[in-house]
Parts: sequence; C-alpha cells; structure tokens
Amino acid sequence: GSTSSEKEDSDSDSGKGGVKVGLAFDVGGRGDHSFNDSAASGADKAKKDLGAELKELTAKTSDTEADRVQKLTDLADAGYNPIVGVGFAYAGAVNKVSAKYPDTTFGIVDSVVDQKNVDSIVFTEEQGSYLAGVAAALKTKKDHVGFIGGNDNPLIKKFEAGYVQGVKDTDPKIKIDRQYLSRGNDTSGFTSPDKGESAAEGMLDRGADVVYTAAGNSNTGAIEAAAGVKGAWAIGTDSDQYAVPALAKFKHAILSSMLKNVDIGVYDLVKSVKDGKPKTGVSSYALKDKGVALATSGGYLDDIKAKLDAAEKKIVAGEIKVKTTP
Amino acid sequence: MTATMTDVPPPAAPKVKGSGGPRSRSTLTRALLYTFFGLLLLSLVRVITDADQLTSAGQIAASLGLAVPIGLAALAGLWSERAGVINIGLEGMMILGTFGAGWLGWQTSPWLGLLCGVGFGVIGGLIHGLATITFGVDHIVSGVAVNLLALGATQYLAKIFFAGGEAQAKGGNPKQSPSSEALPDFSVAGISDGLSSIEKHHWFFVSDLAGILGGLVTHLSVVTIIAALLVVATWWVLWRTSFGLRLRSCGENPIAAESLGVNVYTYKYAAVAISGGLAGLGGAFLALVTSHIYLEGQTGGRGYIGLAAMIFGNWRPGGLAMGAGLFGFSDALQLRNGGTVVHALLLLLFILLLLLAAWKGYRKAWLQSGLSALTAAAVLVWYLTTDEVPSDFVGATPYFVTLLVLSLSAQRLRMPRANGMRYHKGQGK
Amino acid sequence: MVANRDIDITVHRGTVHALCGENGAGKSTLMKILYGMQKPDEGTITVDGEQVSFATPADAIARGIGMVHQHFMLADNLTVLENTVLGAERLHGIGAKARRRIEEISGAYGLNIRPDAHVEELGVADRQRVEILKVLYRGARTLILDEPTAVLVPQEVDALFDNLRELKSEGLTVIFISHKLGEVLSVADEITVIRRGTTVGTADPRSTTAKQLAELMVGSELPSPETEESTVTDRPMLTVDGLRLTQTDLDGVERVILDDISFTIHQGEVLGIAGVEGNGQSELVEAVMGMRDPGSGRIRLDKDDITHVATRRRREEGIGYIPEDRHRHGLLLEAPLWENRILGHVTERPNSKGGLLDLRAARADTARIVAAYDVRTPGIEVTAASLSGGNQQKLIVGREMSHRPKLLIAAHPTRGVDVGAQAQIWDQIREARREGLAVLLISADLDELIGLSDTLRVMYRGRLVADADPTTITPEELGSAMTGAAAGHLEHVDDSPEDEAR
Amino acid sequence: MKKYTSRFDKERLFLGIAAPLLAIVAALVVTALVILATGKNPGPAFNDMLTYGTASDSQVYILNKATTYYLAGVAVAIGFRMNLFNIGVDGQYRLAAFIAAALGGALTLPGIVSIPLIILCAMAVGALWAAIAGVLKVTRGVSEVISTIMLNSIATAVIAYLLQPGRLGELDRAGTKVSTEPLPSGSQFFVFDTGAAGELWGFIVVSAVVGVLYWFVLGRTRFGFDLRTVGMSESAASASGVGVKKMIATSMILSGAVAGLIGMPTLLNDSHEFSNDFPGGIGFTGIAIALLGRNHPIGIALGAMLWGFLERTTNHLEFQGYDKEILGVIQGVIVLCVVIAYEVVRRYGIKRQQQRVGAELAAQAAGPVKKQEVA
Ligand SMILES: Nc1ncnc2c1ncn2[C@@H]1O[C@H](COP(=O)(O)OP(=O)(O)OP(=O)(O)O)[C@@H](O)[C@H]1O
Ligand SMILES: Nc1ncnc2c1ncn2[C@@H]1O[C@H](COP(=O)(O)OP(=O)(O)OP(=O)(O)O)[C@@H](O)[C@H]1O
Ligand SMILES: [Mg+2]
Ligand SMILES: [Mg+2]
Repeated sequence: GSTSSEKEDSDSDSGKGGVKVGLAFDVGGRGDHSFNDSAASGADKAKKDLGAELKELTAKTSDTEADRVQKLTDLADAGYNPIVGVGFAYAGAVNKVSAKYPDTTFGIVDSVVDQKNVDSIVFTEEQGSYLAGVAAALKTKKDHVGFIGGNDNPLIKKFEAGYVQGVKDTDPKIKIDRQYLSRGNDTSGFTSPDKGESAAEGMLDRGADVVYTAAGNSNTGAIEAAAGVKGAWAIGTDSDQYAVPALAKFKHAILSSMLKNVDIGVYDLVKSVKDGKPKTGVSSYALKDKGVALATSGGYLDDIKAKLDAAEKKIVAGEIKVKTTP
Repeated sequence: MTATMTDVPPPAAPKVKGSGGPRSRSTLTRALLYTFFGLLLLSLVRVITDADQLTSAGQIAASLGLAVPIGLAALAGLWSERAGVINIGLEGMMILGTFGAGWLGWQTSPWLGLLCGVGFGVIGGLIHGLATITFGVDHIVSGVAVNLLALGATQYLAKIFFAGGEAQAKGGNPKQSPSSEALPDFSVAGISDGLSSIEKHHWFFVSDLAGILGGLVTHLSVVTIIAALLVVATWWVLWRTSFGLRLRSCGENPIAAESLGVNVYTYKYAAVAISGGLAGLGGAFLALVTSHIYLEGQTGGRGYIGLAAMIFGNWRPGGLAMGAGLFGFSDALQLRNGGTVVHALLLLLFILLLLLAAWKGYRKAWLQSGLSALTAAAVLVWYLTTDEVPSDFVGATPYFVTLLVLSLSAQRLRMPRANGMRYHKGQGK
Repeated sequence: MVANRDIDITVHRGTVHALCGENGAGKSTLMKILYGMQKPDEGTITVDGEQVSFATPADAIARGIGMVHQHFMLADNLTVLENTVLGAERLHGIGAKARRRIEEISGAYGLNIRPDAHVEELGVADRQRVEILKVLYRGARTLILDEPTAVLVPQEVDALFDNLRELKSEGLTVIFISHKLGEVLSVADEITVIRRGTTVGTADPRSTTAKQLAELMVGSELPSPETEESTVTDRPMLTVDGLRLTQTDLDGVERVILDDISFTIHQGEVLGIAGVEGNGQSELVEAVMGMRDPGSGRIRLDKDDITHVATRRRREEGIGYIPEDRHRHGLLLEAPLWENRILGHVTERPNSKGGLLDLRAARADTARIVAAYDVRTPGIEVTAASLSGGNQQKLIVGREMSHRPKLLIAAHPTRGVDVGAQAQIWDQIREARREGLAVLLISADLDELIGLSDTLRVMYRGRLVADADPTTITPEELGSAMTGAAAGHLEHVDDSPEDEAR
Repeated sequence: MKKYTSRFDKERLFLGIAAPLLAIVAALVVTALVILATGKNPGPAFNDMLTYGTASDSQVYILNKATTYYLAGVAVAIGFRMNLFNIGVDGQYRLAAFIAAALGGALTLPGIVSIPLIILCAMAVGALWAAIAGVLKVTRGVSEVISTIMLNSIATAVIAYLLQPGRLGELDRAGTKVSTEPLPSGSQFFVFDTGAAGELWGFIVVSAVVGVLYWFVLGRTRFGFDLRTVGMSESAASASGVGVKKMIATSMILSGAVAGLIGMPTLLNDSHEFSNDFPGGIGFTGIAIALLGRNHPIGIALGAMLWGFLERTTNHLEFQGYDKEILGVIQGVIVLCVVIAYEVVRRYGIKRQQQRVGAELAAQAAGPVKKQEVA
C-alpha cells in the first residue's frame, strides 16, 4: 500500500518568505513553566520577529522512539523546516528522521546528534549550577547546604556536579547533603512536591540553610520547606521561580534560580534557516552566551554580585573547568 | 432396641480455638504491647547508631504526611473488600480525586475542592460497581479498566480545563492545574516546643517518645485529622453498627445475607461508593495538602501501595493504619536522610531477624530458625562493613520493608471469605 | 423450562407438614418461592387467609415465615450472634440486648447456643441449631426446613425432632423436606409429594408405609443398597498401618487430626467408615489420596508402599476417587464435559499419548461415558456447571470407573443424588466389586453404608474407635457409636436398652 | 454419537464475535461523544484515523509495536490462566532487557551465538525475578499482587544502581543519556525492509512463535492441561494429582520468562542498547491487552494491534488539531466496554446452555403426571 505521506495531500512547498517551524516537545509541552516553555518562547519570538509559522506536537508519557519518529516524520512530510526536538529523548528519533530528510534542518535540544543537517543545541547546566554553588556557599551561615534532584539521570547530575564544585571551590569546609527524589525509570520525583518538601525538611532539620533544587514540579515543595524555616534559602531551576505566581507566598526564600535559556538556541536556529545558512553541528550555549544564568530577581544576590561575577569570568575564561559528573 | 442418647452435644470438628469473648480486648493490649516494644527497639537502635533522625519530630511529621494518602487508599480498599468487591481501581479513583480537587480547588475554595475530589472518587467507585456488581465483571479486570479510564479521562479533562484561558494565565497547563489556597493546619504550640526541647536531649526512650508526639502535633493538616477520624469511624461503623454488619456480611457470604432480607446490591454499591470517595479524598490530599495543585502522575502508584497496606493490615482499620504508617515512615526516612540513617535500619533488621530465629528455634522449626539466623548474620556483616546503604537502593526501602514484613506475616492474614466472588441475586441454592 | 407448575399445597397452623420428592423435583424451588427468594410466574400464596406476594425474603420474614436452607446460609468468619441478628437488627440491636434475647431463645428450646463463637468453629449440628435460632429470633410462626437431617446422625435427628415438636406445641407451623421417608413418617402430621415440579398427591403418615410413599414419589419401587453375597478375597489391596496426621496452626499449636489409624481392605471388599462429619474422614481420604502427607504410619497399595507417593502416581497406580464435594474436588465447573473427563487422568489413555493430549480420543470416550452412564446432557461441549448435581455425579463415577481402578475411594457417592441415579451408582459399585475392586466407602447415609459395606468401622475424633458387622447392626446403634457413646466391637442387641457391648 | 461430538459451532462463533463487536461499537459511540463535547466533528477524525492508520508505514509501525505488546499480553495471560495476577511483568522485562543489553554489549561473539545468548539471558532474568514472587507465594503465602508491585520498584532501584557510568552504563557525548554499551552490529536482529514503509522488526517472528507455543502448550499438552486446571480450580487440581504449589511457581516463572522477551524487539531491532529512556510501563499495557484478548493467543494479537493502531492514529490526530489526550479515553473506554460486553455475552451463553440442558432433561422426562392420593 501507499505510505501515509503519499495519502496526505502534501503541501510541502514551504511558504515563500516565511519559515514553517515544527516543534516536538517532550512530555509536559508548552506551558510547563520550564524548559519546554522556554523553547516555546524562542519559537514565539521567531514568529513575531521573523514571521515564522508554528506547529507544535507534544509527547505523551507512554511515547516510545517510534512515536517520536512519527511526530518528526509527520512534520517533515508537511514541509516544516526547521524541526526541533525539544529534550534529549528526541535524540534517537532526530538521528533517524534527519537521515531520511536531508533537505530539512533539524534541531535537538540537550543532546548531540551526528548528522549533517542537525543542530545540536546543548547547555552547560554545570556552569550555571557552579554559580548557584558559589551563591549558596556565600549565603550559608551554618556551613551546610543541600542539593535535591528530581531523578538521578545524567542531566540532573550535571546540576549536582556543578553545584558541588561551586560550593567546594568557595569554601571546602561546607557540608553538602544530596538527595534524589526518584531513581532510574521512576521519574515521579519530578511530580511529587511532597517528596521535595520532605527531602528539603530533612536537610534543614539537619542544619542546612541553602537548598538547591532541580526537581521540576517538586521544586515547589522544597521552596515551601525553606520558606518555613527562618533564614533558610532555596535556589530553583529552569525558570525564574521568583516570578511564578504560585510561589508568590514563598518569594522571600527564593534566593535565585538557575536559568536555562533554551529560547535563544531555538531562535538562533530558526533565524539561521530563515537566513538560508542553517546552523548545524554542536551549538553549545554556555555561560558566556547567556545560555545559562543565575536569576537575580528579588535582589538577594546583590551583596555577593562581585564574587559571582568573578567566578563567572573565570569560567568564561576557561580558568575554571566545571565537571559534568559528580 | 433403643438408641443411647447422649447428653453431650455431638462433637464438633476436633479444633481447639481460643474462645471468642475477650478476643477484642486482648488484641488491643497486644497491639499496645507490640507498639511499646517496637518503640523500645527503635530507641535502642537510635542510641547505638546515633541516628537521631530515626525518631525526630520532623521524621514523624513527614511520615504522617506520606502515610495519609496511602492510609486513605487502604481504608478505601477496606470498605470495598469488606463488602466483597476487590478494588484494584484505587489508583484510578485517587487520580480522579486529585483532578476533582485541583479543578474546583483553584476556582473556589480548597474545601469545595476537597469535596469535589471525594465526589470524583465516588464516580470512579460507581463505575467499578456498575461493572462488577451489576454486570458481574471480574473484579480485577474491572479495576484495571477503571485505572486506565481514570488516567485517560483526567488527562483529557486537564487539557480542556487547565490549558487555556484563565486557568493557563494562573499557571495551569495540560499537566497541572492552577494552585489553590491552602487548607488550615494546626500546631499545638506550647506542647510542640516543650516536646522538642525534650527531644533534643536524646535520652533513651523519653526523647524518642517526645519526638514522636512532637511530630504528631506539629503542622497537622486538617485533612490528616479527618483521615485519622475516618479510620476510627470506619471501625465503629463496620464493627459496631447494623449497617456495618450487613455490609460485612456481603463480603463474607452474600447469599446468606440475601436470604435474611439484606439487599446485597445496595450494600455493595454503598461500599464501592464510599471506597471511591475515600480514595478520592486520598487524591484530594495530594492535590490540596501536599502540593496545592493537580499534577499529572501525582498519585505515583499510591493506590497500589494502599492496597498493600490494607492486606498488610489484615483488612482491619488499625492494621492498615499501621501498614500505611510503616510505609510512610520508611519513605520519609529515605527521603529525609538518605543512606546513612537507612543504614541504621540494618541493625534493626538484624535484631528482628535474631529474635525471629530465636522464636522459631523455641518452636523447634529448625529450618526457619536456621535461615533467619543466617540472614541475620549476613545483615550484620553488611551493617558492620559499610557506613551507608547505596543511595540508589535507599529509594527502595519502603518496598523492601513491605515485602519483608509480608513474607514474615502473610500466613496470618485472612481476607473476607467472599471477596472477589461474583454475586448475582438468586444464585444461591 | 418449568421448575414448578400446578403446585397446590395447604399447610395448617400448628402442624409439621412434610414435603417429599425426588432430586430436582422442585421442592427447594417451591420453598424459595414461599420465602420470596424466587418469583412465581403465576399462582397465589395465602398466609392466614390473606393473599400475599413476596418480592424479597424480607417480605416473607415480615409475614412470619422463616427458612432453614438446604445448604447452610452462615458466614463463617462472623460470630453466631452476628449471623443471628443480621437483617433483624431492628428487633434488639446488635449488642447486649440481642445477646440476652438469643440466650433466652436458646434456653427455651434447649438449643445450647454460644453467641460469641465463630461459626467456623461449629460442627454441623451446631450450625443447624444456629440456623433454627436465626428463624426463631425473627419471631417466625412458620418454619421451612429444607433437608435439615441430611447431615445429622440419628441421635441428632431425634434431638431435632424433639425441638420441632416443642415448636409445634407452641403453635408454630413447620414445613419439613426430607428424602428419608422413615423420618418423614415419624415426625410429620401431613405429607405432600412432589414429582417433576408438580404436586402429585398427599399422604397421611399414620396410615402410609414408606414403600407406598416411595412409589408415590418415584412411580416405582424403592431401591435398596443391599449387597447380595460376599465377594471378599484374602488378597489385601489397601493396607493402612498406624497412620498419624497432625497439623500445626498459625499459633504453633499442633492438632492431631488422625491418630493410629490401621485397617486393611481386600480385593472385592467394601470397607465402610461411619462417623459424624469432621471427625477426620475427609483427612483420611486425603491422606490415602496423597493430598496430605502423614506424619507417621504406612499406606500400602497392593504391596507397594505409597505413603509419600504423589497423588498423580497413586491415581496411575489404580486409585479411583469419588470426592465428597464434587464441585470443589471432582469437577472443573467452567470447563466442558470432555475436559472434565480428562481431569485426574491426564497422563492415562485415552486422554493423552506421550506428553500430548489426545483430544479426539478424549472426546470420543466422553461421549461413551455419557451414553453408558446415562448422563443427561445435550452434548459434551456444555460446561459441567450446567448439569444437575446428579448428572455431574454420574459423570464422575463414569470417569473413575473407566480407568478400572484397583481401589475406589467413594466419599458420599450418592449425596444429593436422586433415587434412580442412586440405584445406578450402587449397581456400578457392586459390579466392580464382584470383579475384585476394593472400596473405601464413606457416607453419612447410614442405610447406604450398612447396605453396601462388607466391613464397618466407626471414626471418632480422628481414631477408629469401633467396628461392626453390617449384616446385623442397625443405623441407631451405629449412630450411637458415632457420637462416641460406644466403642470396641458393636454387637446388635435385640431388646436390651444397653445396645453396646465390649 | 454424532449428537455428542457436534460443538454448537455456529452459536459459539456468534457469541465469540458478538462481544468485541459490541465493545467496539460502544467505544466508537463514547469516543464520538467525547469529541463532540469539545465542539469538534468526530467524522473527519474517524476518517483520518482510518486512512492514516491503514497506510503502509502505519502498518509497519503497528506491527512493530504489536510485536512488543503481544509478548507483554502473553506474559500477563499466562498468569491469568492460572488465576495469578502478575503485575510484575513491568519490572521483570525492564530488568531482563537491561541485563541482557549489558551482556550483549560485552559479547563479541558472532550473532548466531550472541543473539540466542542475549535472548536466553533475558528470559532467565525475567524468570528469576518472577520466581521471587512465585516462591514467596507458595512458601510464605504472600499475595503475588503485592509482591510484584514491590518487586517492580525494587527492579527500578537495581537498574538505577547498575546503569551508571562506571558500572554498567556509559554517558553519551552530550552527557544527558546513560546507556549500556551498544550491541555490536553482528548482534542485531534481522529486519524485513519494506522500502518506503520502513523496517519491519524481525522479532515479530519470535512473537509469533511464542504465540503458537502458548496456544500449543496450553491447549495440547498435559502440562498445559494441568496449568489450566489449577487456574480453574485449585482444589480440583490438587485432587486430580497436580502439584498446585509447584505449578504456581512454574507458571510464575514461565510468565516471567516470556516477560523477559518483552524488551527484546526494542533492544535487538531498534535501540541496540538499554538507556534511561528505554520504554517503560509496557507490563501494564500487557494487562490491558491480555484482558482485551481474553487470554486467547489470537485475541491477544488483535488486542496488541488495536493498541498499536490507536497509538499511531491518535498521534496523528494531534497533528490534525485534535487533542491527543483522547487516546487515554478511548483506551479506557474500550477496555471497560470489552470486559462488560464479554461478561454480558458470557452470561447469555451460559443461560442458553442451561436452557438446552434443561430442555434435554424435560424431553427425557416427558410424560403426564397423574395426581393421586394415598390412604
Ligand atoms: N434458572 C434456570 N432456568 C432454567 N434452568 C435452570 C435454571 N437453573 C438451573 N437450571 C437447570 O437445572 C439443572 C441444575 O440444577 P441443580 O443442580 O439445582 O439440580 P438439582 O435439583 O440439584 O438436581 P440433582 O437432583 O441432579 O441434584 C440444570 O439442568 C440446569 O440447566
Ligand atoms: N427459575 C427456574 N426455572 C426453571 N427451572 C428451574 C428454575 N429454578 C430451578 N429450576 C430447576 O428446577 C429443578 C428443581 O430444583 P429444586 O432445587 O427445587 O429441587 P429439589 O426438589 O429441592 O431437589 P433436591 O432434592 O436435590 O434438593 C432443578 O432442576 C432446577 O435446576
Ligand atoms: Mg432441594
Ligand atoms: Mg440437588
């Protein structure tokens, strides 16, 4: 029989001037107040500035590689270019589909795919986390800080590695508690605020007073716990948690957030395609490119700004190499 | 000839059993005794290992928070299975509860959200009832279907209700609702502080007791109190009222109940509806107390764990509360403290296994005794040669503990006789 | 399909009214209609001159009708008190007041009830009394007793009848169903006979003999289990020696279930074991079948020691088994008849060759059994559950006999089976016995036991306490030994009130 | 004789088809209502599902997915046939796939040796993990429902511990994915190349063989008869000479061994490694599929393909602007409808059968009954 693309009335002739951007989100999709949203805002900017047309698909929890391949294929068949797989889960699918559609440019966020027509958009979370570590070390009064990860996957471990290095480089005496809320294929740690809260409370009870938390939706629990203890701080991740309406009550305890600006990567890719010079290879968004950064909302970092800037300079200059595994 | 009439009643089965009378009182004293010794042991382990977190107020409070949804799920299971309907669908009913609570919770008040969660759970229960009671579908099969349906329906509804308009503006998306206000919680201020000062001394037993009591009176959510009351109320209703007697009779022998004029369908429906409501409340607790929002995947298999707690508790309210408590305790322990404190549990395990070996030896069950002693030795070696349980295994503590305790005690469990039986009116002969 | 039609029955206040009929004649169905558990398609019921219609048992109970069912309707895990007050909580609540009322009734009718005992701890006779208590507790004026004597020994039956007479004298009405015509004649004031769903006549117990009654019921003569001449040989087929079986319960308490059991069954011999249910007969059968492993003692089958051999091997070696509970141990209710034919003999021909089933041969042989043993069924693909109890039993007998066993263990082989089928089964046992079959027979029907057996032993509390000669012993004498009132060798005594002798 | 051996064929066939038909119609109606409720037109949606779902590349997708789901369904069904509820299929296959992947990555033998080794290893691991629950059940009386739930979580922990850089895992270049060492290309399973439609996984052959074996062993062998006997009535089985405890443990182990195969199509035909995004949760899908297929080898196959079809087409519905979340609703509704429809039809069948038995008896007992009076 015929394949599905043949059956579709394929309108793959891309619109003349405008680019058609296909976005395949990971589980959560637009509106996750996290990195999917960040990618979406990059695409939105492209829509506004470059007149791009958007098509968004979102993964289900049960999706396998075949489903991700299907999504990308559907987009490619319909003439979308570039097509961005948001999240490392798309790596395999991008690898397969990009080989079949050599004339389309693909983007992959958080992973590296070796194909001629793929732009691998990666971020140096460890660098941002290093700064978070420096901030924590400077802010702790009890020489005791904590780290909470949602799941012990390598990506989250980058956060841990950078953070730990940042703390130790600033003050080796400081004790660091680390805790993962779930492990392996159980990713409930990203959706369990109660577990985040318990873990944070455990650390606070044992004397920690700054907790860095990279646990998706569970961050709120940890932040709430920190807000309940006088003088304790929480550092969030992914988006500026100080600005999240649901956390408004706990603002006073949100020291900062480690931002990962996926939007820049996505926007850059769309722009390059629009300009007719599609980006390919590895595009690493580091501290220096503002790919990662510490949020300053609330102004709680003002007193240590100098030291943070100094650390940032050293990283940018390559004087400090931040590890990616703890 | 004439038959010799004997005055003694004919022999019953040659079965010797404790008389039924003072049974209930003795179980209460026994439970208290067990609790006392358990505490003593825990305290001992704490003193030896210096793992002060074992009985700290924070640990207990966290245990309680983690235990409540599991306990409510278990209680839900109890209601349904006491009426003879196996309820694997608890997970789905909890999911419905989280959704209902999140949905109405952010729009109105958390109290209404709580009610709505219960209501959604009841709907789930009734679907299960329709399939099992009216259509006579196998209970496990129907439960699985309810789980699937609840998951699918809430995902769909969440997409419709949370991913657009005002909800989205307030932080909703296809996987979560906007946040709702908090429900009140209580701390008994004076007592909390007093207890925490005692706890700080780390005295043997006394500090442990203070820690535990402290944990029980600090930041106690109103829903936790409701849940505790529900456990007691369940006991009272099921074992002290005629409604409860009728309901239980449907789980023991529905045909006999029918022959005495009990409308079995009514009681089974009532039971699954209450069951669904309780599971929904468990879900609502997750959505309103532990996180203030509905989140997809929030229940995380707690419905199944609740089922385990119920079986663990021998289909009794007190027992399931203990089961949920144990699960909450070990979960809180690993979440709050990681590998070092869980390591202390190894010593506790060693002592328990040693006691078991001694007991089995006393009973002349040499094989079991030997096996227990051997395991005990292995655990001791593990304890002495390491300082920490690998963090990856720490997360599995509650599952492991449950498995262990069940394999030591499962044979004493007795489920309602007609549990899972497909009943339809007039099938009796 | 019509279970009951044109039923006319009138029961007078203050009498014991007996209802007789073959299996499946529709007695229970009729009673269930009277008790509101089933709805009649047409016809009327009148109570005390008032026409009524019952939608549920609750309606019947409200009219003062109570029923003791053929199969006990008790919840094992609940206490006697709970079982009693269930459904009637409005009368005296479920607490102390109810307990007092139960003790009152128990005292008044000599029922000897312990309200706080769990039902699972009770023996059959006690359960029977609980059932009666349940009815009385509800203040019933009309009692329906469906085969209340099926599992009782003669002494217990007498005690029950005393209870019934007591009730009658209080002005209560009793409807009483039984297959045992002697009982019927001794207790009833009036008798109604049902055949194939309709009333075929009434009889006056004072002027009717059992034979006449039987003819009315079946339309033919009453069969008897008498065996003709003895076929006992001196070749031992089953030898049980010093068998002891214990069971440790969860609290670590060890219970002795069987103690020092020794007996021998020869080729061509039927050994009958009498005993009140629950005295270890089932366990003995299970030990011989290999479903329980004895603590000590030896079991030999035709010289081979099979004490610890697996059940399947024993079956292959030639033990046939008619279990006491056919639904639990004899059949796969949800499976078609031909699969039930394979059950228990899956390793034997014609059911299998090598490791594979031979479905064609098994089907063909099932058809043969169905025809040869007169199993009433439209085909061999119907499930076992859809057959009536008697036909299920015939299928089991046919199956077990088809493998030409050396030893047949027959536990209550004709329980709940109607007179016609009963005679057939007896014939089959007799015929096989003539060809050298050894039979271990366990039955609560003492006539059957005495009639079929060559040797009789009595079991009491896990021991074989007495033996008797089936040619002379009477059911009453046997019954007294079953209650533990007699031991040793039972001699039949003609007129002395002392009927047991050492 | 003919009368006894004829098998109500037509009626059986009718009853067999009635249930799934009833269920599918009910599911279609509910789905249409759900789509209508969101203000969209279900007509084009169904149309799109049909055309898109039957395209050749969709067929390949569906068969590939069904290969995995089929194995999951059979693994669960083996338990069901024994009245065992193996919720642990999930943990069993994940652990099995992981260990087998680690072994496969380390092996440098030719494919003809290493592929069978990998598969056997997976089956052994699955069997072993299931055996824990089986042994606990027969020796300690622990309900398999609970023990397997616990074992699922423990399996997760074991994998999490071992799948780490420095243990059995290695990090990819971007540092975001940890996986076992990839299988050498020789250890990859063959595929059927269907050109534009994509690659059809060769493991479908193994799935088919498993299905045939399942059918044959259960229906045609003594062992299968014993197994089914225990499933239908433990007491009757034990009286008939089946060692019930041994049988329970055996079938748990068998179920686990088949569960061990679930990850193999993905591992050998697709991913060639076990990474932290190896598909999870298929054990639970297997429960639904076994239920859909009534534990019947062909029924399970149809259920597996239906599941694949639904996933394929609802993915595309999202592309067409519908909510992809409709998938969960359809799946739930179908399973619920199917189980209810089967039960309704089953009851009808039993009633029919009883009527026939009753009619038979009535015919035999025919003859007028005269009323009479004695004495
Ligand atoms: N509701 C019903 N409608 C029609 N036929 C029925 C119904 N219920 C049972 N039967 C028929 O009754 C028979 C089985 O019933 P049951 O076991 O009660 O018989 P029984 O009276 O105990 O017979 P037996 O004397 O053989 O023990 C079957 O023939 C079955 O088809
Ligand atoms: N609603 C019904 N419609 C038609 N037939 C029925 C119905 N209910 C029961 N039957 C059948 O009617 C017959 C009468 O059964 P019943 O149980 O009343 O017999 P019984 O006289 O009590 O026999 P037993 O001596 O075995 O107790 C059985 O075959 C039964 O299956
Ligand atoms: Mg009857
Ligand atoms: Mg009968």
